[in-house]
Amino acid sequence: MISLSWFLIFAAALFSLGLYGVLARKNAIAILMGIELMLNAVNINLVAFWRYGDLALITGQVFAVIVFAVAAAEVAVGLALVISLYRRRSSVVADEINLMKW
Amino acid sequence: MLDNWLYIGLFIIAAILIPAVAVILPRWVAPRKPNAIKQETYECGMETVGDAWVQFKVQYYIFALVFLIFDIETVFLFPWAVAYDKLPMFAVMEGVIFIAILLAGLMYAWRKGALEWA
Amino acid sequence: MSGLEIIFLVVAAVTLSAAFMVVTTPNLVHGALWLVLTLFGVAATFVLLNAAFLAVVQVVVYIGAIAILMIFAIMLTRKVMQDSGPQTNANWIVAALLGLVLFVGIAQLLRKSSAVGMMMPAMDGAADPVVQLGEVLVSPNAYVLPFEVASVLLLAAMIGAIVVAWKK
Amino acid sequence: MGDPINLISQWFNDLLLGWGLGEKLVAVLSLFVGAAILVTASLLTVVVLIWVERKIAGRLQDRIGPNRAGPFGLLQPIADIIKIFTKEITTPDGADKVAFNIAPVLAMASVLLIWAVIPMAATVVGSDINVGVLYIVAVGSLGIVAILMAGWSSNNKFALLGAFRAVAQMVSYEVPMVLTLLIPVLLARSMGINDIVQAQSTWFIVIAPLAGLIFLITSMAEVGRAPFDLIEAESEIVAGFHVEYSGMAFGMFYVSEFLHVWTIGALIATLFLGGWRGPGAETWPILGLFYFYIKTFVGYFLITWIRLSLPRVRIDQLLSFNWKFLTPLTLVILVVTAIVDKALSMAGAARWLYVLVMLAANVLVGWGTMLVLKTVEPNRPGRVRQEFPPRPVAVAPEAADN
Repeated sequence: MISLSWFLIFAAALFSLGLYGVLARKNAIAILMGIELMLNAVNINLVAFWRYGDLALITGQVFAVIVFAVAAAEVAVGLALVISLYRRRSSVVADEINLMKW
Repeated sequence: MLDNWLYIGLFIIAAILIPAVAVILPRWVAPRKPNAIKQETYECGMETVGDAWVQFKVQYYIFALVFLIFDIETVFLFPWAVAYDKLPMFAVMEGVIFIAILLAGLMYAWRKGALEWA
Repeated sequence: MSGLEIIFLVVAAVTLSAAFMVVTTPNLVHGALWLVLTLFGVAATFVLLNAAFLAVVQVVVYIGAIAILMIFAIMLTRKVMQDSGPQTNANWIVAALLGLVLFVGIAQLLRKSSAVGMMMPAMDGAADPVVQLGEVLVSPNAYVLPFEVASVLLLAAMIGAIVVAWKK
Repeated sequence: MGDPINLISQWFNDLLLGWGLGEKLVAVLSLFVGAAILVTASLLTVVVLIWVERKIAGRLQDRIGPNRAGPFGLLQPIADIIKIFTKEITTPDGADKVAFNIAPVLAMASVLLIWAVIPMAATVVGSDINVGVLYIVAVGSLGIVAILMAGWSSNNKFALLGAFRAVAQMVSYEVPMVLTLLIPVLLARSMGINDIVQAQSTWFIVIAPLAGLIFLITSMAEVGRAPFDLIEAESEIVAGFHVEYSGMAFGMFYVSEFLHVWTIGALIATLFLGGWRGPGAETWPILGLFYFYIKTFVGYFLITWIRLSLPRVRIDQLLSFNWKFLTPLTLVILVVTAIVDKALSMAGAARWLYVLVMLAANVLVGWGTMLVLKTVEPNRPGRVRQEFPPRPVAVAPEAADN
């Protein structure tokens, strides 16, 4: 049988990779991909805690479902912003997006 | 439960392996005589101008976007439908409100003209 | 080592290497395709955790919709066949270190926690999670509010995204 | 008796056990062999289907169809297979080789995988997972990824454009399709395909005819067959996302399209026509297999018939039809079905009354839709019907001289 720590380590590795992607990538869409990886890692944790905890409590799965919704909303708006930016400034490099910097 | 998924896992392997064999097999059966003209991008005999990247309408993105929102909301309704026997009338109405919100989103996209192609 | 453990290790190895490719590959479309494989691996992990519903939802929503949307956005914003320059910004070393430190830190924390050796409880007597999910999502003394708020959030996201991306 | 499939698998199990293999290994092996046989059988079905389709097409277009190779042209598909196997598979310059070669396999696999959950007889249920309906949708979305891969990796504008069109179409029609799939799930109170078949003491096509119709239309659009074949509109974008493919790599796309149509027939049969159910199917499982194939063929024939009868639609028509007609209609039917079902089961109505009221509700919704459609102004600004003055086809020579 697989013990809980396997899943947690797996999720931690996925989360760290996602974090690296978010911090290191130039392209705004690649950053969004990193965020998706991190959200997936969180979801693995949530479901693993549901599975190893009290099965009568479905909370872990409900949280995961809500995370799906939030991820979808985030991607939809994020990519729309990227497209809109590209149209105005012909660039998707996150460093060059400095309209609100001062 | 996991047995059924084991079958699906094995089915995935079989469903990838057998078509892969069918694609790889002609490597030995079929002739292989590549030449520059044959490997060219096919445009009915015209010389290719520029690269394959063409400017796409943002419309494609809008349709995918509306689909994404609808897809995820529909998926939420599936557990509601499965648990239907155990739900009181109130819970049924919750689902109907959910569908109404969905319909409102569709109406917005419609009125905004986001669903027009031209 | 049982069969289940081997399957888990294979799935985890494939998922993590695909995730590594997602964050390192210079070609963004390749990145998106690797992302698809990663998401599929996470779906397989959900299956191993007996969360069948979440596994299929993962494929439907993430691969079928989110990944497709990302590929669309990539193709709308750049010359797809030509981007293979450096894709990382100046502080990628810091980012890599941070990721590594985070991972090691979590692993250390896990080593001390009591949850490490926990085993899966048997599923036999438990109710079907899909039915449970259906009940609590619309039950007034459980999660009906988050459920409806999520729906409003998605509606708002759609309206916002259309307003931002659409120009007439 | 009456159940040869399980008999054979039992015999195979015993054979492997007799060789001294471990019990678990035998279980895994026989599952794998079962899957491989099902995959191969599905692929071989296509061989027959191509002949059937060409014959049907021939008859519907007042021709004979294939008739040279063998009796009734039966050997024609065999000849085609030999031909396609010995054709060269080219990979164009500038293509992304890995993605280019994986795409056809993935496209084929995404169709084949649906067969993992379809119950074919009372005792041959495939994989009885409790999320079967969503599994079908999930597998379908892998096909979308395959099309995007094929279109992008070809390094050809027409392929990319075709892939984009195909994905926009498939993705749009997936919305009403998933929504209609909710209706059988709601009626059966389960997402398991086998449970849905079990629940159909009355076929769901009687209880929810509109849902069945919408499922038929949307899944035709998913396959991309006429009248929804814009994705490979040969007069506009050469052939769509698979322009650059040749030989067996193209064959995979071709076969997957045929198999997809057949699979949709099977889905219509299982979700709306009662699957393997029929007189005597419980006691004689082999009879169930027979019923299942008959019903599948009905769905298959319908799709082929429509394909051969209707011309291609325009892309704006296609998308308007989906978003402004099918999607709202499906949402309305879903709400009506949900409320009527709850009201009837709370009142404890008898089965015949339940069926009758459901049917009446569907008919009412359909009729209402027709009334609404009639009020829609056909000549909205922007698509004014142009009047052309009648022109003589040929002009007499003396008149032309002036």
